[in-house]
Amino acid sequence: MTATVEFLPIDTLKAQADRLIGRKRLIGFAAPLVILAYFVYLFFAFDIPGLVDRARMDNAAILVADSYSHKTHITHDNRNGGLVFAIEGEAKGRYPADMRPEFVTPIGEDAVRVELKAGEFAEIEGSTLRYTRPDYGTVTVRIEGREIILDTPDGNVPDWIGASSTRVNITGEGGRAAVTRARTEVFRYSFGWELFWFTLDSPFYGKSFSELVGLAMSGDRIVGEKSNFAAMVHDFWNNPMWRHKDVVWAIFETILMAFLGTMGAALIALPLAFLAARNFTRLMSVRFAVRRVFDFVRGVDGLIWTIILSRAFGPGPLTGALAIMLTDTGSFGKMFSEALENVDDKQIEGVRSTGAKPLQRYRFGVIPQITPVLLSQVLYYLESNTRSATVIGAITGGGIGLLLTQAIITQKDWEEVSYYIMLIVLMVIFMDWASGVLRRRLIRGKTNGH
Amino acid sequence: MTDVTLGHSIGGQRSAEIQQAYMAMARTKRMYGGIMLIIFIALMTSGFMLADSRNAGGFWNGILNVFQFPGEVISEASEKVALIPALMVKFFPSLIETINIAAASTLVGGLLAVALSLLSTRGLARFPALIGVFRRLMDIMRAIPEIVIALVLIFVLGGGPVPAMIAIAFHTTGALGKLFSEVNENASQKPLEGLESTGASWSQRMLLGVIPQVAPNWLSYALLRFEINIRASAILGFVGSGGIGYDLKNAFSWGQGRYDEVAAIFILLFLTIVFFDQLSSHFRNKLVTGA
Amino acid sequence: MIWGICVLRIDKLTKRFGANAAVENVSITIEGSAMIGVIGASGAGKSTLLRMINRLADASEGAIWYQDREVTHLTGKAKRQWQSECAMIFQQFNLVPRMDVVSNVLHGTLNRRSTLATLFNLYPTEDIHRAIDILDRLGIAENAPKRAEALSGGQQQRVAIARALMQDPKIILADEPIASLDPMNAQIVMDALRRIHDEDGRMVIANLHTLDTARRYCDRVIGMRKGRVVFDGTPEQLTTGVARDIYGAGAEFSEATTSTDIAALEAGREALPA
Amino acid sequence: MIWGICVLRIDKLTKRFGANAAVENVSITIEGSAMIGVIGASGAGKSTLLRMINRLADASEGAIWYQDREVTHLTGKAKRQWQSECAMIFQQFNLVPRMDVVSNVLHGTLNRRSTLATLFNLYPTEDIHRAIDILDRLGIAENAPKRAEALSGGQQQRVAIARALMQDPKIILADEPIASLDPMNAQIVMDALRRIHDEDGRMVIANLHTLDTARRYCDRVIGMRKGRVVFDGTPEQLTTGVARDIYGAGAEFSEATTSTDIAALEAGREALPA
Amino acid sequence: QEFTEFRIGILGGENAQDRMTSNECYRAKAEELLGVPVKLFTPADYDGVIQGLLGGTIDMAWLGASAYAKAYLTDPEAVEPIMVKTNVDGSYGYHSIGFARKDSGVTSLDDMKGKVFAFGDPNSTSGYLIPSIEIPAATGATMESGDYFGEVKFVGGHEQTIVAVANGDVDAGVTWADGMGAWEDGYNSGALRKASDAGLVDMNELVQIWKSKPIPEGPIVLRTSLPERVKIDITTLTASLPYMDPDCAYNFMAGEALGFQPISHDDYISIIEARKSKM
Ligand SMILES: Nc1ncnc2c1ncn2[C@@H]1O[C@H](COP(=O)(O)OP(=O)(O)OP(=O)(O)O)[C@@H](O)[C@H]1O
Ligand SMILES: Nc1ncnc2c1ncn2[C@@H]1O[C@H](COP(=O)(O)OP(=O)(O)OP(=O)(O)O)[C@@H](O)[C@H]1O
Ligand SMILES: [Mg+2]
Ligand SMILES: [Mg+2]
Ligand SMILES: O=P([O-])([O-])[O-]
Repeated sequence: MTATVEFLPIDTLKAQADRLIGRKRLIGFAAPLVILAYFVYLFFAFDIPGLVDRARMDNAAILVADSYSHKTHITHDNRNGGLVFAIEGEAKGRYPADMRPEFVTPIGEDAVRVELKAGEFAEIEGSTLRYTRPDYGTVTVRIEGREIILDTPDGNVPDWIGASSTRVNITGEGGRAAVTRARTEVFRYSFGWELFWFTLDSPFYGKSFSELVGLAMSGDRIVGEKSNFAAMVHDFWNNPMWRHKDVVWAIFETILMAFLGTMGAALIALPLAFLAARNFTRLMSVRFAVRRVFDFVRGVDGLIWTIILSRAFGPGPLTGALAIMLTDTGSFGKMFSEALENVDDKQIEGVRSTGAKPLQRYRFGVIPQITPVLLSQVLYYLESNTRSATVIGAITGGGIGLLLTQAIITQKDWEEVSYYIMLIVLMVIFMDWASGVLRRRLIRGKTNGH
Repeated sequence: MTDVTLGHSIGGQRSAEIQQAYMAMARTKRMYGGIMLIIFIALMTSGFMLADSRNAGGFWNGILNVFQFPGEVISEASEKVALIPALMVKFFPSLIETINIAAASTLVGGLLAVALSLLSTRGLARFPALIGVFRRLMDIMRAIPEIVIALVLIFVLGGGPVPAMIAIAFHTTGALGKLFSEVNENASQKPLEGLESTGASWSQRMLLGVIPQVAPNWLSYALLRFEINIRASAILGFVGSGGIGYDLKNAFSWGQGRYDEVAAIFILLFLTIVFFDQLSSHFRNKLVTGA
Repeated sequence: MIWGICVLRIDKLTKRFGANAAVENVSITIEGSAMIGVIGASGAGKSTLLRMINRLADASEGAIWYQDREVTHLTGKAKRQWQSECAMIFQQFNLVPRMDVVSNVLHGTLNRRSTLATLFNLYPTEDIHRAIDILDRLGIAENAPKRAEALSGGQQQRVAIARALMQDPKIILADEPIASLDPMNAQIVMDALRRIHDEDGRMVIANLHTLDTARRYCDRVIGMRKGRVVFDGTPEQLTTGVARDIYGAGAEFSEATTSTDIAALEAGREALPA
Repeated sequence: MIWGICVLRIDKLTKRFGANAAVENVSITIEGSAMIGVIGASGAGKSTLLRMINRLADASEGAIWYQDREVTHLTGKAKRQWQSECAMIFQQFNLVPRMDVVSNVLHGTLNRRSTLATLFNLYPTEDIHRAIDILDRLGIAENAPKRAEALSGGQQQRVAIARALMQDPKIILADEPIASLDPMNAQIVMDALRRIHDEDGRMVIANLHTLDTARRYCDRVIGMRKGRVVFDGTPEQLTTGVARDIYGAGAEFSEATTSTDIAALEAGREALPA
Repeated sequence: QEFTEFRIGILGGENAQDRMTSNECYRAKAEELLGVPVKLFTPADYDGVIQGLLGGTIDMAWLGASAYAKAYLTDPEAVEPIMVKTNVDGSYGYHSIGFARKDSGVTSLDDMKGKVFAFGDPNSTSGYLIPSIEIPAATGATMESGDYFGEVKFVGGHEQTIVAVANGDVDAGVTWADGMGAWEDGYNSGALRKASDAGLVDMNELVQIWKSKPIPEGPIVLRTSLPERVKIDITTLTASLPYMDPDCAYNFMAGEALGFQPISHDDYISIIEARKSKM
């Protein structure tokens, strides 16, 4: 071998090496350049410059702020009179007549002062609103006849106030206020998910954790016949603001869709996969037909199947489960038939040589071989289908996906949105973990091919 | 191993013991097997019944009507079959947008996944103490369904392809990152050590020692993901992220009178998925067997 | 042994794969509980012959008779019945690696038991006991609950023999049963086969790669070359020259084809009690 | 050689893995361009010692000094700088198998190049030419464009040496460089190492499994046992008794521990020109 | 198919949970009256409800006129209209309102040339059907992207349209309102009023650029194949709801209204024709 060195002059070798490195250099430059060029194309195709203009960072701020805080509406009804305090302005978040938020202080008949943040405060007196910002002064909005009048210290309208003769909006740093002929309203943001545990009408509202534990322990009953603990659970479970019961049901429905869909698909795909495997079905035409069916049901996304199935089955988790089942029958069919094509013939032949019947041959020659592949695929899909079920639910099925998309579309309850997102993430992580545990247990632990 | 030579069987008594022990084991196993089977069947049937009762329509009534809707679509589409090619051309730009979303998100997600996977593989990590952090990060990225991110981003950025792209890329990062780090774990440490001994920096070691080893497997996973992302980007069109899914949803939604559009989009989408499926399985075979 | 009680008669048997004949015009008659060794170079057709007897492969021409049954034309139930009577042992053991040893042995009863029961792994207790007895006889009863894949090669082959015995077969076909084993395990396995033959009086036909094994364990040796029987006689008749013919080899024979060299064969023969 | 010009001083070096000390309290001073052989039974701590010198492993206690630099406490850039000065050759070559030979050799210059430059293969032409020259010197220049994995073991090890030379190191550490090679290739590789030592005047420290190699190629031999240095002297001082001590072996020594038996060692010593 | 369950489908407009809550009292009354379980379903869009009615999995829904037309055109036998909501003044109509951001400078359709225009749901009467017929008549050009408007797209529903316009994602869009009361309040009722009340938009920042002719209010429909008794019971219940339980009626009708009055298929023929023209 060393002999050839003498025949190939070293300069030739050097030139060769230069060319080699040069070629690699070219590829090294070309690949990132191609990617870069593609990104440049996308930059314009996706209209990124326009996007930057359109991006509403204030929306992002609202989203973030709302996800960890809540707002309380302090409303004066200008037509019928009367002051109302309600969390998120919702009827079910309304303070009973004898209760008021601690940042609201009565300053007279039909008049309150609302402490806002950043040193700002607002006063409502009848239909008149006075909004005070420490660095600016006090703005007064009052209703005169059919007109809404805005008075500012310097007579100009600053950019944080939107004013017309029929409506005035004030967006301060520590709160918001709006006046129309119908009502005068102040909005105050506070930290936390208010009413998450109990709504205002529950006797347990506003109690600290230790008080609640004490109540749960104590014998004297607050609510009728129920024990305190049962009453607490009941009030929490039926919380009309956060609707924990419905949310839990929705999560459960989502997992149910994933479970039924995945398992159903596996049960259907297994026998069909034999028809699609070269070594079990000699007939080319059958194989081809079955494979194309697999391709078809797999190629159409589960979501589209949901739409197609919604006519026959209507909205609900069953429709979602069937849609997942259809898609996954395709995926499983393809994967199982590939696993079947890779089985070791020796084992089958061993079983066959004893005079075993065909079904027994499959049971002992084939199934034990493909079980690990099968199980691990099925469990992997179970986890990933929890996510698909969320998406499918968003369109027709129901479940947590529907709650989430609706909450996002109405763009109102971002704290609920973040609650749902958290639950979804926890749900998927849980399914991921559970399927991992099962996979390890079933595949390594068991000695039998069940 | 003590191979008892033939003839030295352990004798009747031991044999009986073994029989006992085995029978006991077989019984437990049978019992466990039986219990698992019963649990599984119970879960399936009760799950089915529950889903059936919470659904608007029942399974047994519905199953008779499954072909009603597809039937309507197909009959209208076949009446207007002549229009379909033109419609396919009309929707082609949307298809390109969908494919672009998928390609861009696979690329971006893939590149991020490379970095995250290297940072979270034992033996390779730049900051071994942070492995757990990066892994959880990937778990969370994987766990959030695309649609969630897309919807939130649509709120901030407005509709269009970018929210979908970011949403899918985000999810892809988590999904591919996990797969990549599994691949990395099987990479041989030897070339790495060789490079380290020359005084190569971490990024050089990864670039020259790890990537050449794992690139084919990475690529194979990325191609698989690309396919999945095409579907995902079509789906995100349903919630207002543009692309072919948007057209499909509107046509589907309007219903009768536009089923020819449904058919055209369907054909386009299906052909695309089959095309990329074939293309990527071709490349994957080549990469894994060849190279 | 009474003549005509158990006769396996192979009659002008031929097996073609395309143009190539793997087994060609082979006729052999085996009576009683003989222990037969089949030798021949790789590709001589030994495996194909055994596989046709067990009906894992179909013959192209000719017939196999057992007693008054024509084996080659059996189908369905009758064919499976035949397979259960004529057990096969493979070079690679062909067990189900993920299942435990006893379950593997119990596969020998599949032909007799109802499909439904076996699908759920439900075997009668007496079968399980018998399986463990057989394992005990082969010295591997302790391994009964282990997975087959957890065993060494020699142990796995003995499980395969146990499965064969579980079939309670008239004939045991062994296709290079010791080719994957180290010398020590090989000896254990061949001893077991011989003992089964001697004690149970079952017919054993074993394909063997090494001449000295054939010579040492078999009553009769059949030599095959390119699909044809080129030798049929006692081990004593198997001279170096004959062996060279069978393997179609020249002087380089000893190293190339078998694991035992001719010198050892000669030496071994002399060592045998006459 | 001038005293003090290149001194590697290992001072009470200890490396513990949990409770177990792989290297314990080792002190060695090496001056000038010596060629040192380190011998010892498997697990004696040879590899760990070399890995600590190259800073692939961190010492638990003690220090390594090179000239006036304390090597054991270098980090980041300085550590990599040191690694580039002290090249390492591994038993399994540790090349990047899917890359071509020249690129593998060029990896010896990585310490001098930025990541970006390596990403785009921006090696200067003179480096490329020098790589070829080095390969040529080791007699494998014509393999330059091939993938490393396509080469034989001996060739791969020479590529590894070329990579080491490319670093232009002061010290070459070789961890059992010939343990994976057949005798012929082993000789080629050891010859190459010796030649590098002789011609370039680089310090070479080689872990060796076989006594006769150490004896034949090294100026000084260090024997390790259970992490401690138990012998340090010239090859001539390495008697059978000393070797038995190093390997902690009794009379069965010759077979068990090294590939060369003591008899051969004795024989070899006599054959050496005095 | 026996009658064991009564299923009500509810169209979008609020999030699924709120829809459930608003209609809970109606559900309970229906359950009491019919003696079978009554369930509420809240599919994500108009089509989900329509498909349910067509497939027989939903028995009752309050549809928009165009959605009813779709159900009718797909299967004339599927559903029959029974009632319609009447406004406080006794009329039963509303308007499709085109609107834009005030700061965009758009004040009429004329300013919209080459700009982005948004529809809501394809099955919405006010969010698509009527404007897609009346606007081309006003502009003299089709609604194809690039013909008069630079781009025309569907954003999914009334809420999304309002948000898209307010965010500036689109230059103008259409949604529904009763057309009574003040613009600054978002009119007396409609999607704009709801969004304004929820603090989603500041009506001062929006301007109206177009208003359709009156659109007939959508009908409450029942599946034709329901037992006659059920149809009568539900009709009676619905008609008497405002008298029996005004609070419940307020929730069910999503605001102030006079009540319900019977309506028949013939009242929707013009809408059906309109929809047919778009097919
Ligand atoms: N399934 C098959 N298809 C085609 N040819 C086959 C097949 N099985 C065997 N053959 C051919 O038939 C001939 C005999 O093969 P056989 O396996 O019987 O030989 P053998 O004597 O058992 O050899 P070995 O010692 O390698 O096992 C060989 O040429 C082989 O290539
Ligand atoms: N990473 C590690 N973790 C734990 N113990 C280790 C590690 N590396 C080496 N050891 C232990 O340190 C001791 C010395 O190992 P080392 O590899 O240095 O020995 P060696 O002399 O090179 O042996 P060999 O001839 O087998 O290469 C051994 O007992 C080994 O088990
Ligand atoms: Mg063979
Ligand atoms: Mg070592
Ligand atoms: O049909 P609409 O109620 O959306 O106008």
